[in-house]
Amino acid sequence: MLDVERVRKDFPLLERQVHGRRLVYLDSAATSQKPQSVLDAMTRYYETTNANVHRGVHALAEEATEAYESARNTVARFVCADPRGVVFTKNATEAFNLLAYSWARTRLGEGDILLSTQMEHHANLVPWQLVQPETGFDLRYVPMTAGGLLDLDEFDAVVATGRVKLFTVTAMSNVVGTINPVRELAAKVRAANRDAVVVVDGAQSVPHLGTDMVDLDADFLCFSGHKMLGPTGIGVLAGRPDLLEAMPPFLGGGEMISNVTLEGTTYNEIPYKFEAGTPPIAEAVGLAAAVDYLSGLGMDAVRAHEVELLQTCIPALEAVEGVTVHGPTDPARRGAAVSFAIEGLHPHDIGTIMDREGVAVRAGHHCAKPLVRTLGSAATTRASFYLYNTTDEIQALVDAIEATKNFFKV
Amino acid sequence: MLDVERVRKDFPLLERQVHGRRLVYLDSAATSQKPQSVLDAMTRYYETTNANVHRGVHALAEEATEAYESARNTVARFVCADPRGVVFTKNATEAFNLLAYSWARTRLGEGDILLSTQMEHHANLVPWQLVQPETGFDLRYVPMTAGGLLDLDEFDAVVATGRVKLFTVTAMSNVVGTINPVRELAAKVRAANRDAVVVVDGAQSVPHLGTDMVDLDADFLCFSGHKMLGPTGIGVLAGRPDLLEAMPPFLGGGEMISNVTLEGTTYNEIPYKFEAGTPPIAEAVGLAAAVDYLSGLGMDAVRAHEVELLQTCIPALEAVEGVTVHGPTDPARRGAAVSFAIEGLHPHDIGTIMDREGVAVRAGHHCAKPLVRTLGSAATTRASFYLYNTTDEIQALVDAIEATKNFFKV
Amino acid sequence: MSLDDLYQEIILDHYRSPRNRSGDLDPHDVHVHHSNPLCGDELDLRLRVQDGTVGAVAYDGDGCSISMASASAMTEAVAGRKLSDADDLAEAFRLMMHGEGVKREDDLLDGVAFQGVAKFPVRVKCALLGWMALKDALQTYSEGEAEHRVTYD
Amino acid sequence: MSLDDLYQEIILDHYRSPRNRSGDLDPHDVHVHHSNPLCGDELDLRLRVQDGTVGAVAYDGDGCSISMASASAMTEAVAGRKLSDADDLAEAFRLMMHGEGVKREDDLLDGVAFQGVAKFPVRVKCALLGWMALKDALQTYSEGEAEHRVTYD
Ligand SMILES: Cc1ncc(COP(=O)(O)O)c(C=O)c1O
Ligand SMILES: Cc1ncc(COP(=O)(O)O)c(C=O)c1O
Repeated sequence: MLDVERVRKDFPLLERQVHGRRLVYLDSAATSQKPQSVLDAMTRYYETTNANVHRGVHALAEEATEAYESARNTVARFVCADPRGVVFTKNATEAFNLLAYSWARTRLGEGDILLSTQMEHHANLVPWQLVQPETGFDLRYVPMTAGGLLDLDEFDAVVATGRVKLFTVTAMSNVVGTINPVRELAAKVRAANRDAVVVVDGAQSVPHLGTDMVDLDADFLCFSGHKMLGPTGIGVLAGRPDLLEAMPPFLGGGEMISNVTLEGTTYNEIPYKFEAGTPPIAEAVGLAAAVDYLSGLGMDAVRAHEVELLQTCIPALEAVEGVTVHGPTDPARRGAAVSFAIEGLHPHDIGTIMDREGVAVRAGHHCAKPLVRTLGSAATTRASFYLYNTTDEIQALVDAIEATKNFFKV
Repeated sequence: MLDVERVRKDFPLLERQVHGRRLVYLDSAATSQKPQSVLDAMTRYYETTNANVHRGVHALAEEATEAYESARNTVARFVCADPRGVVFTKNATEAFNLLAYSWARTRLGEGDILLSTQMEHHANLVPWQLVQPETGFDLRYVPMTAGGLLDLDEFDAVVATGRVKLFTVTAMSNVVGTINPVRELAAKVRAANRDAVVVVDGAQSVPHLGTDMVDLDADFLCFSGHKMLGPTGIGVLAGRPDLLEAMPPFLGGGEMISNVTLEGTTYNEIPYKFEAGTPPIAEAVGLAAAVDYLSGLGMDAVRAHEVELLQTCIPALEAVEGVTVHGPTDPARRGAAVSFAIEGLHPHDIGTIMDREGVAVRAGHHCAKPLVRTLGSAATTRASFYLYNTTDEIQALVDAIEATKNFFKV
Repeated sequence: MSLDDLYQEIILDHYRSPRNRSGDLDPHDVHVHHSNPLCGDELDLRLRVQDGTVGAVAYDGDGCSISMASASAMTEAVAGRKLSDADDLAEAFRLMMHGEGVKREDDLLDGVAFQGVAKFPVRVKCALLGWMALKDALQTYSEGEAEHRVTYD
Repeated sequence: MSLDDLYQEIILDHYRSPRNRSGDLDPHDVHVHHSNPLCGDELDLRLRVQDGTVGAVAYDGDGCSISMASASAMTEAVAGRKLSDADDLAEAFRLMMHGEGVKREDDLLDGVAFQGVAKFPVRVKCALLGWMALKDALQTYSEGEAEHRVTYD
């Protein structure tokens, strides 16, 4: 079991006060806090090793390259990917755009279906919409039920056409917490079309749930460093090397080339072909330290801790009059991003009052407007938990909800 | 005048030993070292403020947004840009790709000329090459003379066609140091075609030379944080707001949208339209601290220090038998990236031996193969200086060259 | 700044007992729909023009207390005013929200209570929603149109 | 690791006094051009086949001392060998450069001196250039071709 009090000591920011109260940080689905070891790893990198990677013959450049490539190996192991298929991007969003521009734009045409879902983050919607007009593929979405689950009948119906060439789905919703049955969905998609490619949005699942590309049967997995205890400025596209090799480059520049003449250019091997320009070196070092921290605790322990929090949190919220929790209520079927509504109150007002109580929650559409609209509103209030949150903090959340209701006299 | 011994104390890495010797870091054109204040600003951000920006109603989210937007203002002021036109990217390379995909791909066609130069870094060559086949514009290059200057006759000849719609040029070469007369070139391009757009590669000039977009008469300016005392993982596209407003988005995802439905999406205002996904928040804070550090010293003092170094360095190198310095020899016409050749020795061997002497130089094509080929070789050795380098280090460089010659008995 | 700066009693009162809130206004000369997708605020504003003045005005919508209360207070402040005067008042409100001083304090009526919102930058847009819809409705009417939709970033 | 591991006297000797270095080989059966753009190394290798053996071999190029010396040592080690045996020797050299032990030490002749390069990861590619060109030349010949160009990342 995870010793949450010990864990908390590793996170300097959690000592902060907000409006004269101890901070209760319930916004980890937006971005996580960072343990000291991650900050130290980056500072140490800058203080002792900093140099540009690759091509350098001097000692610092060699050490920096070694640190960067070893970070790649660490991240690859964490999600069971081939290191040659691990491309460092600036965030999860860039990873989806890389796939949209380099895969979808060149592989899809009229008659092909790109199947996404109504549960997706904008990062897994807008890139496909951007390239769709150029290629004319059919962009379809699996609807979400009011209960926050994918509508599997609709999914089956679209898959049965045999025209789904790319299926993309989040492993865990950032709004309603739903854990999707990715492996089964992937199997169905492949059964209907052997050449279909399966993309998984791991932005929420990689931080919170042991996520194994092989287990999920994913061809591509996209996630962000900053949501998994790592720094901003880095994301990951993990993919099957053979698919990446066959894809044209996306961004052009240094590092990604093999030879440049004024007439034309040949490209480097993967993953370098997709890493144009100076990469996020210190950020990769920080992300590797974050992975080491998570691995040290064990992803099973992290998940068990969150399930325990959910077992307390969901009944506690539902016990408050006027509160409705969105999405699955069974902790086994969901992650720790918990959206809820309070009758008669708008999320913006809730967020503001809670902030005064020291409780940081998020109010809005959480970059998933189609999903939120399905819930029948334009915004939700979301409390999202991580390994450093405690059961006491659930009580603080409930108290803050009561305080909000009192304030507005509802 | 810059007090270089005081400056050095601010850079923890400079105390490092390499192979038992004090490090002489002469690779700042690849990436610069970082002052303590930049590292502290980022650590402080993570320890006290870290949250995702925009949309948040809680205190941390507001403070993080404020820190991020105030970094944008700081950077904008540094290069005289309108903050609304300052887009944070992952590096300079992404800034060029944004222009290639969003401007060149949608604005240029058959008959139009995109004029670059043979002096450019791959970041200012490959992106244009990548989008050229889709659009069919004419990609031309201003040749470079053996002396490391742009061939202005050729430039005039191409410009005289009136067909140059985009002209892109580096303000300062990363290989031969040449400072290009950007303002005059821009004037000629505009005189021949009022609607032409001028792009400036500021990756080397912004760190080393006061760089003012208005003064240069640039429509767009691209540069990287890591070469100007800032962190990896951040770059800047500074551009004219009216041009950016008229451009279609490049990367799609969160933050850059105004409204998303499953049928389509409307986009946010600039600069947010071009910042998809969670931005490099801590990196922006670090970059602003770097700008503050540089502004504190004054860019005039930084430049004066480098001119002083060049006044010693170039004659000292030329005095060594067998050594040829590439590019302009007049310090007033060049920056502090100094490429040279040693007769009979290959840059790779030079770099390796120098490293053993504690002197970190770069050997290779410096991501500028067309330029290096013009110098008549496939690689050069480059010593590049910055504000923390001393005249003693020039002596160390010369000694290391002698040691290399002795080693190989040439 | 304290929560009471933001949620003054007058504001909560407009939120709980909205004035001129209605899903229709019969007849009306212009109807605008404004939304603030970031917060999920949606607002419909309908205006009847009589002899160059705001003859009647009604709003409806879905949004936070600040946005709905501000729209409610706005309808009281502009009713009966000359169109150009109403527009000028909206500008006074906008400047106040951007911390640039309070002009026409008496004319703003309960609108003055929103002064404290200026200290909460993320809520400024909420308070402005109704007033910006008004400005847009006046502009739309002046161009001879009857309908307009606006989405803020 | 010391510089002497990298630049053994034998290596410097091959660099200063190259063996079988020539811009042509008349006649030859196969010619390959390999380059290592990162370092700027360029290598031409020409091979004449006689009775299934390496009848003659010549290299030329532009590159660092390690790449040129290694190519020089390679030509001596493979001259006269059966083609399949030369290929096997190249494989032994490749494994040695990746730190996987030294096989066929006697057959590698001066090639053994490059063992120390394995400790300098950025220089391994330099030492391999000539041997990889040889492997490619053998492969190209076996496919009935006479020319091939390869560029490494
Ligand atoms: C002149 C020039 N332009 C562009 C770049 C690309 O910068 P980055 O690798 O940070 O994208 C560099 C850096 O090497 C450079 O020197
Ligand atoms: C499910 C999901 N996908 C994608 C993203 C995008 O991540 P980023 O903003 O780091 O690119 C997020 C983060 O908000 C997310 O929650």
